[in-house]
This record gives sequence, structure tokens and C-alpha cells, in this order.
Amino acid sequence: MKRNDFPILTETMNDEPFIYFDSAATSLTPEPVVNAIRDYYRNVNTNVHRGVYTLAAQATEHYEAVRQQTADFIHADKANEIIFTSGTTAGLNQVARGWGDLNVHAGDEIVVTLMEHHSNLVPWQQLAQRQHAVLKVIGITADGQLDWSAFQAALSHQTKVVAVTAVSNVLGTRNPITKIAAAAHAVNAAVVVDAAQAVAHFPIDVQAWNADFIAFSAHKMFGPTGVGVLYGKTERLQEMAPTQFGGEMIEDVTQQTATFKAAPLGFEAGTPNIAGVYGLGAAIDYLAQIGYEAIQTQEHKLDQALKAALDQPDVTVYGSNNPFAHTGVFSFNLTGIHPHDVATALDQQGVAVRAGHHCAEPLTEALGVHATVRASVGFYNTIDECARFGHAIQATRRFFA
Amino acid sequence: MKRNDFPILTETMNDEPFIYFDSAATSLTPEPVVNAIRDYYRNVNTNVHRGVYTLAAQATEHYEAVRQQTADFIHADKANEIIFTSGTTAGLNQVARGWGDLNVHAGDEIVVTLMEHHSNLVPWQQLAQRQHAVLKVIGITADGQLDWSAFQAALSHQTKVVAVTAVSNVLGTRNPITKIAAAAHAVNAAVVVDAAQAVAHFPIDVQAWNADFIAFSAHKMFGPTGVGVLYGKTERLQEMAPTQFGGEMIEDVTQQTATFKAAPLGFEAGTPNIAGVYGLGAAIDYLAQIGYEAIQTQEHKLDQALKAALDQPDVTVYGSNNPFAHTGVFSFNLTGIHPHDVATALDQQGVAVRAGHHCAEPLTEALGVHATVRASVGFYNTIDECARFGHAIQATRRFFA
Amino acid sequence: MSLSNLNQLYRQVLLDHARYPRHQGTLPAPDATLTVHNPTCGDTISLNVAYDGDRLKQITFTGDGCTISQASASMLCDQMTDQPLTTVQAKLDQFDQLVTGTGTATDLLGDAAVFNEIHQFPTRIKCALLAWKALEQLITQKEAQQ
Amino acid sequence: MSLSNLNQLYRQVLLDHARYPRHQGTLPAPDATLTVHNPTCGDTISLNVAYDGDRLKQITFTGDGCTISQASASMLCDQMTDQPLTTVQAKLDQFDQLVTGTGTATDLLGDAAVFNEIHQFPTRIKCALLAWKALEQLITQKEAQQ
Ligand SMILES: Cc1ncc(COP(=O)(O)O)c(C=O)c1O
Ligand SMILES: Cc1ncc(COP(=O)(O)O)c(C=O)c1O
Repeated sequence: MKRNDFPILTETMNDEPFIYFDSAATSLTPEPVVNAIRDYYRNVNTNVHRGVYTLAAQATEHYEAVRQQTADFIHADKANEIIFTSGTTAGLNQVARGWGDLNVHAGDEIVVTLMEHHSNLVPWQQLAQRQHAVLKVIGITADGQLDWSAFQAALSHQTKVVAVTAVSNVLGTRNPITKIAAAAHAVNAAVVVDAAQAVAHFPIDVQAWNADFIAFSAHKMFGPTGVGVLYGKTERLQEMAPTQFGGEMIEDVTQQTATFKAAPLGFEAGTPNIAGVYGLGAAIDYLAQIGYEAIQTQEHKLDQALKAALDQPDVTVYGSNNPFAHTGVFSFNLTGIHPHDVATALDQQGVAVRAGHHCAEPLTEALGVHATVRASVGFYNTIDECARFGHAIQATRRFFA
Repeated sequence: MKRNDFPILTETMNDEPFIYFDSAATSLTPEPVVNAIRDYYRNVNTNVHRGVYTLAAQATEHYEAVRQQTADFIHADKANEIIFTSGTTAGLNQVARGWGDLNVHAGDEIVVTLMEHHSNLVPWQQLAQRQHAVLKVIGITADGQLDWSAFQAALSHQTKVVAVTAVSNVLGTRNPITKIAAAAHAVNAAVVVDAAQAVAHFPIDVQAWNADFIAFSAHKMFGPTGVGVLYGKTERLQEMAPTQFGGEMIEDVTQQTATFKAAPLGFEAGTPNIAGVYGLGAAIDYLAQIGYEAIQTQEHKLDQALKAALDQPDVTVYGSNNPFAHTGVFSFNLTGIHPHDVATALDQQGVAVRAGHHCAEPLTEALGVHATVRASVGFYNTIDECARFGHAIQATRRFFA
Repeated sequence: MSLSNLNQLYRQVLLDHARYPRHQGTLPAPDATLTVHNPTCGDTISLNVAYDGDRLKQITFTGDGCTISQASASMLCDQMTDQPLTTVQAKLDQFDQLVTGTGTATDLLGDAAVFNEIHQFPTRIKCALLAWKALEQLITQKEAQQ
Repeated sequence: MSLSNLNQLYRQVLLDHARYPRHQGTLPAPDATLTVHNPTCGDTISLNVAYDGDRLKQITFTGDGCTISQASASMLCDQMTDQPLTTVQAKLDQFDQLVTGTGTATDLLGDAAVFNEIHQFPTRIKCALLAWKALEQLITQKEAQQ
């Protein structure tokens, strides 16, 4: 499964073979992506949209070609619906302020879920505060699914935005975006999807989803850090104001006034992460080459193997009992052992997992705990690694017994 | 002069030896910086501030070490005064909104100069509009220097911010920041310095400048794209509110409310450009290794050689007559030939220059033109390249004669 | 130093149009006027048109900018003066294909066929298209009004 | 699987303190109380202190968190109960140096000397320091009030 594109997977860690189970925090980066970044610096290394000379034209052409490639990747209608950002958090904040401040007014309602990452919760809290709007947080069922009847009950003609994650970064739950969007559109609300945890795992089709805005980060889909994508429907982008000013987003400037370009350039102030966009293009190529089908086949096996590995006394797994509902993300606790201690013990056995609230404090609290351990995988992980992870958990339980 | 750290300099362009004279748009990136980025992806490749395991701790330690390194680089008091951004434009916008919205009120005045890049002009225009403040734009003298008496006359106890570029990206003019800051502080105004064009050319000492905020981009100082620095004095950062929300900038989150970390983490929402910060660290190391003294010695020679190369009939150079007042940046026009045509002709002779308003429309207009040609150099350029550039200009004049 | 490539871009006919532009100026009673500009370089073109039913009767331009954009505007006016709107549209389409390298020139374009190599200079395509895109917008406006 | 390294971190005395924490609970009439937490993991420690002039007379804690942070709080209270403030400060300073690997432990730290290897586990230093930093803050507050 192309493991040798990821040299780090053959390293040892604390004298044990290294097992990387933290892909939900950031995915590993394959050699072709690293090479695309290196090649930009070695062979092109000029700014975009600003030069008449040959290399600058080449950089601009490539940058815009990646925009088209990204549009095709998520099945967007037009390349102009793709805005390059510095990441998911930046994209969601841009929508909450740039679109939200203009379109959400006093008394309006914003609907989010209890599953949201802080990056898709706090910008909406802040918008609600700025505009004197109401924030409604929809809860989850015992097996970690969106409480659909509560969601339906929350919608009304006051609802202006529904902001929801495609996949929970704690439980791995996949939300039914198409159904959510249809219900939201029935009351004329805009739908904002946090796709950060989706894009490494299954194909995104913005037209099937019919979402108004979608944000994701390259670094969670085998691409580089510091670059991400905000998709917006053309009509929605026309309702959005820039939140950052300067550089190439401007049409005309006088001493006292300025007019701005239309999307996408009007929303990309300053020199963008050009090398990052080269890397994003290479990551999309790489994903296409592996294929989502192969990825899903492997991840199905991993989901089963992880569930089996965690099937031990004194282990509580949060969310669904169905391994396939986890999208490669398993949060759990060992009775009587603090998650930090578990993570340290696993680290000493070569296994990298996260412990904490995973930037989802309200959800963690709703699970009745302060923190959890999270193991999250990518297609490059193996069944054998899952088994060794199971043994490491066993050894950890014994150590602290 | 370490030219072989920049392999692109040995390429040919349109069958001529390539001459890169567009460093003011983005500097070339030496191999050690590219290698630092590659090494992060190959050997570390984990998220920062979030993991208990060994590699995550290593990434976090390095990330914070670069913060300290950056603080030392610009002689900041504390590492906590260094905020990593996605670039100069992002940093200036963060100050204008995060600090400006809280500290500039109706009737207050904001002072900028006619030399500003759009990124240090339009955010202040927008702040003035949001807060009903007054924006004052200080003009320049015939030889491209700040009109000091106009500047002094503009200051009053109404002045809340003075935003000024350290070096003009069109004229190369260096502004007297220490003197500007002293005058601004005498009326209790905060001083915001755009150091984008300074940092590749001379050492920055924030304490000598006594500026309140300083922004610059890694990609103009031999570092990567998509990462920059915002320096803020501790007291000023305490007066600033976050403008982006989510991820690791949060202290505590409930469903309806959130509290934020102090600087710097409270101002760095979302996964940062980790590879970019590794690259920035390598760029600072690289600059230290070359040494600003060697850089300035070489650039002095280049300034003289460029001035000589442009000393031709029908060539108008903007700004100072003194070559050393140009900081490696020369904007010029050939009588009767449009700058775009000049840039195309030079490109065909292997020379990469920019043509346009260089994101400084009000200044370009004040020069009485619609556009200029700009040649800008770095320490890696040679006297011979300047001479060949002179011949290329000559050939261009003949071609269009 | 080799400027041979440049000859492909700046051919004599183009330099002539730039130096001695035709149809430069305003119209006494235009049916419509439109000013467009290229934000990258600041080039500006203003077009003035007068229609006679389904004919583009008169067209003039004023402007400021590079050799390419000004010569191209001059050629545009040459080509479009006193043409039926269907022909105007056909010429606009063909010019677009010519400069983007997706088609070749026929007699329809006259002097403007000189741009058959510009697709090798991608940063200058916008300059060549500026006036032509402006006319396209004017025609669209006219159609929208009918 | 090798857990040998772990023995260096989780030594018996530490596990004992975690399992049977001392001085856990509140105080009937504390002079001051402070709750701190480690945002990364959510660990919480609340300290309650009672002074007698320049002496730290009583100190108790409540909290929730990992073995390290809870055991460390238990040891802190052990060490600090009924100590002159100058000794308290000396112990705080020495503990800080110990866990950051910039100094060694003396008798002054008692059981808390068990943390002499924690600098090899940089992600857990914050856990060990949590309660100690809280007491430092309380002492600073007391000094500010005088
Ligand atoms: C003086 C000046 N300020 C600001 C900027 C904006 O920098 P960036 O595009 O990296 O945000 C630039 C460069 O384009 C500049 O030259
Ligand atoms: C569901 C979800 N949303 C948003 C984010 C934020 O992404 P980033 O940190 O790349 O901005 C993350 C990752 O941390 C995530 O898992």
C-alpha cells in the first residue's frame, strides 16, 4: 500500500517499531508531495499574479491549475468557487465573519452540533455575540450519532446558518450532510461543512452534498501544512465580504478608498502559500493515484482491527459499536488510568496516539470525561500495527494494575 | 557569495542566462531552507502543541525554539511577543482589526504614508471606515523621502496609530523608524511597521526602533511562502483581541462561551504552517551565516551598479539620486515604451523584472505614471548581472526605437 | 542579447497600429461607452460605440497602456466599424480562439491576425484581449436591453 | 514490548502517592484558594492554603488528572505543610530546576525528588509542575497583598 512513500513509517521510536496512529491530527506526507514543494523552490520560486516574465507566468498558471484541479477534486462547478486559505480554521473564520456579519442579524439563529471541533464552534459563538444571534447546539445519541429529531426541531425560519462537521474528529461519526443540507435549505439557511476529517477518507462531492461552504486543510489529506481550501457557491461568495485586505485582492486603490476583486482572488489577500498550493496539487494527484476505493477497502479492515484491538477488559470505546461508523478514529479510555498516562505508556512502546479533549471540549464533557485517548489511522497503516497496538494496551493495563 | 545555494541562478531563460531581479516580490530560497522543510515532513511530520508522544513533543519544541530564535533575530524582549502568521498581509490585518477595532474610535486619526504597500494601507482604510476614524496619508518629497514636516504636522493627540513601511517596495526608500516612533509616542500613538522589504537587507532591532507592532514575511527573507511574523510589544498584545477562533488558541470552551489563551498562542488559531516555521528557522540561520555585513557590502555594490546600468538616455529612475538610498529596489521607465513592453523585452533577454503598480497605486499615481518597471536585487546577484541588465535595456530601447 | 523572439510578438503591423492608432478619440453621440482596465498593469481602454439597428456603425477608443493593448484596440475598431452584429460576434469569437491558441485566424480578422503567436507570451494575452472583452460586454448589454 | 523506560517515570513512590494521595480535601477556613488547569489535557488542581504569619500552616488539594499531576500535588502538600515561606520558596525553586533538568534534588524535596528523570519526558513536565506553579501564584498573591 505504498508505505515506502512514507519513510517515517520504517523508523523506530523509543526502541520499538514506530506506529503512527495520529493521522486525525495531521496526516503523513508522501514523497511526491515533498518533492513538489522542493521543485517549486528549486525551479520556479517566483510570486504569482504579479509578473510579466516567463517564470512568474508559469507559477501563476500552475497556481490556477491547482485551483481547477481542486474544483474537479470536490466536484465544484467552477474553479472560481475555490479559495485557497491557510487551513480549515482560517476558512471557517472567513465564512463566519465575511459572510456571517453581513447575513446573520439580531434574533437570527445559528445551528451547530455537539460534535464540532472548536474551529467550527467558537467562530459561530463569536458571530452570535457580535450580531446578537442565538447559537443552538444539537446533541448526540448514546451511540454518537447526531440527534436527528433535535436537529429538525431546532430548524426554523430564524435559522440562518447550519454549521456541521462531516466527520467527528473524536468519534469518527459521519454526519448525513446531504440530508442536513436539504433540511437546512428548506428553511433557507446556509450550510457550512467542516470537511477537515472527511477528505482523507472518502470522496467529497459538493454538488451531491449541496453545501454552501466547505472548508478543509491540506495537511490532513497528505498535503502540506499552512494551506487549505474554502469552497463557496458562487451566489454565496457574492454575499461575502473580504476579511483581509492588501496585495492582489484589490481592484483599484486611492488614498482613501479601495474596491476589491471578485472571488476567488478578492478573498486571497497577500502572497499566498505558493509552495503549499504546489503541494496540495501533488496531494490531490497522489490521492487520485491511490484511489478512494483502495483507501476505503484498507480503512474498513483497519476499523475492524482497531475495534478488535480495543475489545479488552477495562477499555471503554466512545461512539458507535459499529466499527465502520468510525472512519478510522477511535477514542477510548482505560478504567482508572488517565489518558495522558496511557499515551505516555503507548509512546514508550512506539505508538503515537493523542490524549486530551481533541479541541472538542463540549463533546468530551458530554461523554462524561475530561479527556480521552484517540487512535486514528490512515490508509498507510496495517492490520499488524493494529494488533501490536492491542498488545501495547494490554501491557499498559498490566503496568498500571 | 553562496550562489550555488540557489540552483535556479544557473538556469537559462529564453536561451539567455537567467537574471533574477524580482527579489522584492519574493526572494529565492536556498537549499538549507528547502532541506529543513523536507526534513520536517520526512522525520517529524506531527502536529504541534497537541501530542504527548515523543515526535509531537519534538515538533512543539522546535516550533517554540524558532519562536525564540525569531525573537532574538529582531531583538525582541521575549519569545511571547512573536506571533507566527501566514505573512505580512495577515499580520497587518490582524493588528488593524484585533487591536484597531478596540483602540481606535470615532474621530481618532490614523496616519500612514503615500509609500505604503496596499497591505499597509487598505486595512487602515477599512478600520477608519468601521470606526469612523480619519485616515491621513503623508506625502513624499521630490526625491522620494517621507515629507517630514507634513508628518509632524499631521500628528496630534487624536492620532492613535502611525502605520509606516520600513522600506518602500517601489522606491527603496528607508524610513527613519526610530524617529517616527519617537514622534508618534510623544502623542501616545501606536507605531505599526511594515518590515516586509527591510528584513532581507538590514538587521531589525525592535527595541532600537521602539515600534509597537512589526510585520514581515518569510518568503522575502529567503524563507518559505505561507509564513510570517507579527511582533507586538507585550502591553500592546494585551490590548489586542483574537481575530480568528478555533484550535489551540482556546483556554476553555463551553457550548456557548470560550476563553482564549494569552499571546502568542491565543493569536495562532488552527494548525499553523509547521513546515513553514521550520523553514523560517533555517532562513534565520542562513542569514546569520551569511551575515548582514556581507549582505550590505554586496548590496552597496549592486546599488551602484544598477544606478550605472540605468544611467542611459530616455531612462527615468524614480526616487532618490543616491544609489544607496534604494535598498536594492529601482523603479524606472523608458520614455515612450510601456513598462509591460519593457518587462517582456527584458524577459526575452533572460531578465526577470516586474512591471505594474507593485501594489502601491497611490504612490504610482503620485509619480505621475500608471506603472513602472522594477528591478530589485538580493545579495546573490552580481555586478556582472547589473551590467548585462544595462545592455538589455539598451537593446530594448533600440528595438522599440 | 537575442531579441529575435520579440519580433514574433511585436511585428511591424502591430508597432504601426501602436504608433499610429486608428479610430482613436470619442464619438459625438455614442449609444454606449465602456471603460475597462487590466488591474495587473493599469492599462485602460474606453470604447465608444454607435449602432444602426443590428449594425455596429461606429466604434472609437481612447486609452493608455502597452503596445499590445493599444494596437489591439486600434485593430479592433478597424475590424468592427460598420459591421453587422453577427459578424462582430463571429470576429470576437475567432479572436478569442486565436489569442488563447485554440484556433487559427481567417481573413475575418484582418490585421488582428498578427496576434497568432501571442499565446506563446501568456502574460500578454490579457493585454491583447482587453478591448475585445470590452466590446463583448457592450454587445451583451445591448442584447440585454432588447 | 518494552516498558522499562516507564519505570523511570512511574516509580513506586509516585504510584503510591497517586493511589493514596495525602492532604486531599478542602480546608475549613482557608486564607486562599486557587484552581489551575493544564489546557492541553484538562488536568485540574485546586489548592487551599492557610497561613500563620510567615509560615504556610496548612495546604490541601483537590483535583482530577493524570498520575503525575495528582501524585505531584500530594507530594507538594507533604513538603510544604507547616513550613516557613522562605523554605517554601526554596523548595519551589529547587523543584522547578529538578523537573526542567537544570538542577538536582537535595533532601529539601523529600519524595518529590522522584521526579529527577521527568525531564526525559518533556510532555509530562507540565503535569508535574501544575500544583507547584499554583502554589507559586498563591505566594506571589500573598506578597502582593502585604
Ligand atoms: C512593503 C510591503 N508590504 C507588504 C507586502 C505584503 O507581503 P505579503 O504579500 O507577503 O503578505 C509586501 C510584498 O508584497 C511589501 O513589499
Ligand atoms: C473536524 C476538524 N475541524 C477543524 C480542524 C482544524 O483544522 P486546522 O487545524 O487544520 O485548521 C480539525 C483539525 O484539527 C478537525 O479535526
